Amino acid sequence: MESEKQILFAGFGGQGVLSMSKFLAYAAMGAGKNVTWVPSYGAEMRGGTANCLVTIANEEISSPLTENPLMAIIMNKPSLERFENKVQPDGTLFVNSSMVDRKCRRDDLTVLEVPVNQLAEELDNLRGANMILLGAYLEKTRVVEVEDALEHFEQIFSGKRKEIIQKNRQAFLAGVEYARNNW
Amino acid sequence: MARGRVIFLAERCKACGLCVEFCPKNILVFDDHTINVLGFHPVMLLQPDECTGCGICGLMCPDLVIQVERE
Amino acid sequence: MKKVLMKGNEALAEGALIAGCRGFFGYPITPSSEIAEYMARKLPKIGGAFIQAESELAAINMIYGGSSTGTRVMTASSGPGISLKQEGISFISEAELPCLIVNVSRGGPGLGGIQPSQADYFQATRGGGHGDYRIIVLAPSSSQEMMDLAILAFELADKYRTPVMIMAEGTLGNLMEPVIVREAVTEFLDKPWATTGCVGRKPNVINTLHLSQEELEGRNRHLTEKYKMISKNEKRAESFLLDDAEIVVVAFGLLARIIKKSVMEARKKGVKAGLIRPVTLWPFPDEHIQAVSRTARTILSVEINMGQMVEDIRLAAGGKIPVEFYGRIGFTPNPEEITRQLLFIAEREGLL
Amino acid sequence: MKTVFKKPESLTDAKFHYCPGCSHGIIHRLIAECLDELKIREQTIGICPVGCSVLAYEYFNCDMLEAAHGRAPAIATAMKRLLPDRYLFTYQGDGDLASIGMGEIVHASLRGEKITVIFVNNTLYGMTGGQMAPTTLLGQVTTTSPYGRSKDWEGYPAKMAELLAQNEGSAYICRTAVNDPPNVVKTKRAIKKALQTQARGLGFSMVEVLSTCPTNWGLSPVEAMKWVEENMIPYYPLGEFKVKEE
Repeated sequence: MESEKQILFAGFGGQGVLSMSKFLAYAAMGAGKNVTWVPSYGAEMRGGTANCLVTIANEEISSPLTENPLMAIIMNKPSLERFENKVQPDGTLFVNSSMVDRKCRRDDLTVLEVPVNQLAEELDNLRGANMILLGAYLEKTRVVEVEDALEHFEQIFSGKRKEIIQKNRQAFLAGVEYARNNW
Repeated sequence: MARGRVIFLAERCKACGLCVEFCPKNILVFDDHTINVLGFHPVMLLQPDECTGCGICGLMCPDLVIQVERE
Repeated sequence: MKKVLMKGNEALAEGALIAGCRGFFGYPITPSSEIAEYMARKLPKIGGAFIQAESELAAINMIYGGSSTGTRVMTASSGPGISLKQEGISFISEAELPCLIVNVSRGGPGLGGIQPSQADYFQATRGGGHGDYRIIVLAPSSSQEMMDLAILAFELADKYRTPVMIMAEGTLGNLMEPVIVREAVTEFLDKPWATTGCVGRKPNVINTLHLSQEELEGRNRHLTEKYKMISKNEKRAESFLLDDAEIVVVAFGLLARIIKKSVMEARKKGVKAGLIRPVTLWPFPDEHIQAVSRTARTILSVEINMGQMVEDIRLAAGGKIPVEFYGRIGFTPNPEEITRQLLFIAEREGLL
Repeated sequence: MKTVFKKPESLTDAKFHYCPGCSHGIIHRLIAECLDELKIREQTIGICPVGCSVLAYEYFNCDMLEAAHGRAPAIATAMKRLLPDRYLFTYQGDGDLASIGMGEIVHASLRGEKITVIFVNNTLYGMTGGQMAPTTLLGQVTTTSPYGRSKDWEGYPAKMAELLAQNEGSAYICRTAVNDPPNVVKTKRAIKKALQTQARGLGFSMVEVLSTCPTNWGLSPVEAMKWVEENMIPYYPLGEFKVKEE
């Protein structure tokens, strides 16, 4: 089994797609893995959805791009429309069910849903929605160990206010807990 | 007696005539008997005794032809 | 060994600083502006000069001036901006002033788009401006190489007294990955030709005007000798799985790295594919092409343009082997797309 | 006898290539005299333009560069920023500075670059054979304004000293002429003041010098000097337009 994993992050601007995917890239590097992070660029830049592709591997990464990522983290409905057919057969979708009001149309994918916005509201931290989904994702996939990610939290958010780091940490852990309890 | 002395680097002179025009004593002329390497009749001092060494000829010369000395 | 997660553009800028670059003069243009932004933050803190010039023309002439002081200087731009800089690059080449010019390329002609591109290959490898000259052109394929080739670029620039260009697709500028940050360069060549004020020596003149035919021809012969020397010494390319390769892909930049995966995938399906990745676009690594011309069945040039490097490959192959072309515009092909192309060729050639 | 007038040390022995009576030679000499008197020859780097004075690097006995057309201020900018204790001067004609190099000169002034610009205005492109320049006077006939420059077609001549004096970054802006001995003396004084402005780090300095082009004007050198007085000075008034004291 190859270790290389390619994960697509998609949502609309402002949902923190770039920052959650960057977090994963930092965490992966912190855990000693090879990683590439490519933001959507060019034609895909205009049109409301932001997306980003992270590749994580133990070996040297040849291609940081792919047509068919193994996993997709879907933050809103237009992203589902656009990317559900791109994910590899037997791949996994992580869906923010608060923002997507329909089910995935493919039956060969594992679909894991998190009502991210509701959870974020419960935490009174709407901006932390991205970290909730990321926490759930990492707990489920262990692409990077949750403990490793937590260990690099301060470093990844270095320069940010203490309070902000704390809120992100709380959101991340809420996602981890959701995955433990529901998946 | 002259109070000034003018030395010409005649091979640099292009006979533009600005020194001739602005000399307050009107004592500079073109040397019709000489043709320099540039093909011009270079300037010369007609009445050396009259030169006051005011330096105006050097000031107006665009080609550094003239060196002026004064007592 | 310190690894830092860096965007390609940042890695390049940091590499330039590591190489001792102390002057950046540029004009904003997508997708290169991050390099200027990085330098604007860093240079003032280490006693360097950053100026956002009023135009690309001013920027390249600031490079002319900056380099004349003996300082390592650079600029960065993209397609339309690089076109505007060409007059200056011609002057800088003739004045033999070392500098780094970065083209984070976008698609043209005209304003084109801001998508990744390799369509400035001709412009870069043929000199770009007026007169007989060449510039060294380096094509990185990772954030690490963005840094390492920036350091190399300054070294080659000083060694040969020539502008060096780094050409990278916009995607590479934005791609983020861990980079091993190199040690600061501490050894530099003397530059007795620099115009720094003639204290205790005869005045230096930096000039590109040669009105006498003999002098002009002499200058051109001198430059040509220098270009021959560079061609002899500085060709660089990466070879990947060439030993038994029947189909050899030639590609540069980030695209080449993506195609490595295509080559591996094609091999899994029984196609003996290989890859040549020119690292120097000028001088072009023609010996690499010549070597596979004797052993392979066909060469495929893949480029993000409508077919430019393919001409250099054909020149190098000298008709000994078919050279075909596959190109896209405004888009970096995914590995799967090139794998399909390799399978298509293999099937057509009966290599499966 | 003491020498009251001779070639300054800051000029080489090379003979000027200029036409007879062309005032570039006078202006070169004035700059060189200032460098001598301020004792800054070895600290000075000059940048010459494209135009008749393209070969000026052969005449100044200091480090010199030859610039692309119009770009001398950009080159000087970078050099001064990297060598802040050196003196940078550019020597530019009117086509170079006020036409193709309009962007560079305006922005060097806006940034308050601590450089000195010697701007030689002779109302036309001399080297290329007398074409219209941004400084060509209304009614003036050139090879590309054969019916005389018209305000309705070619528009108005550029008053660069006035234009640049408006910029906050400009510290010393002056217009002089070299059409007679008193004006030559004033020009030298202005150039020296401009270099001193640079020494004091006050900002951008420029001396616009009204100059002659006897060849392309079709006048004798002496007539050309009179033409400056009668035609140029009325449109391009002499004097200091900006003097920043700190």
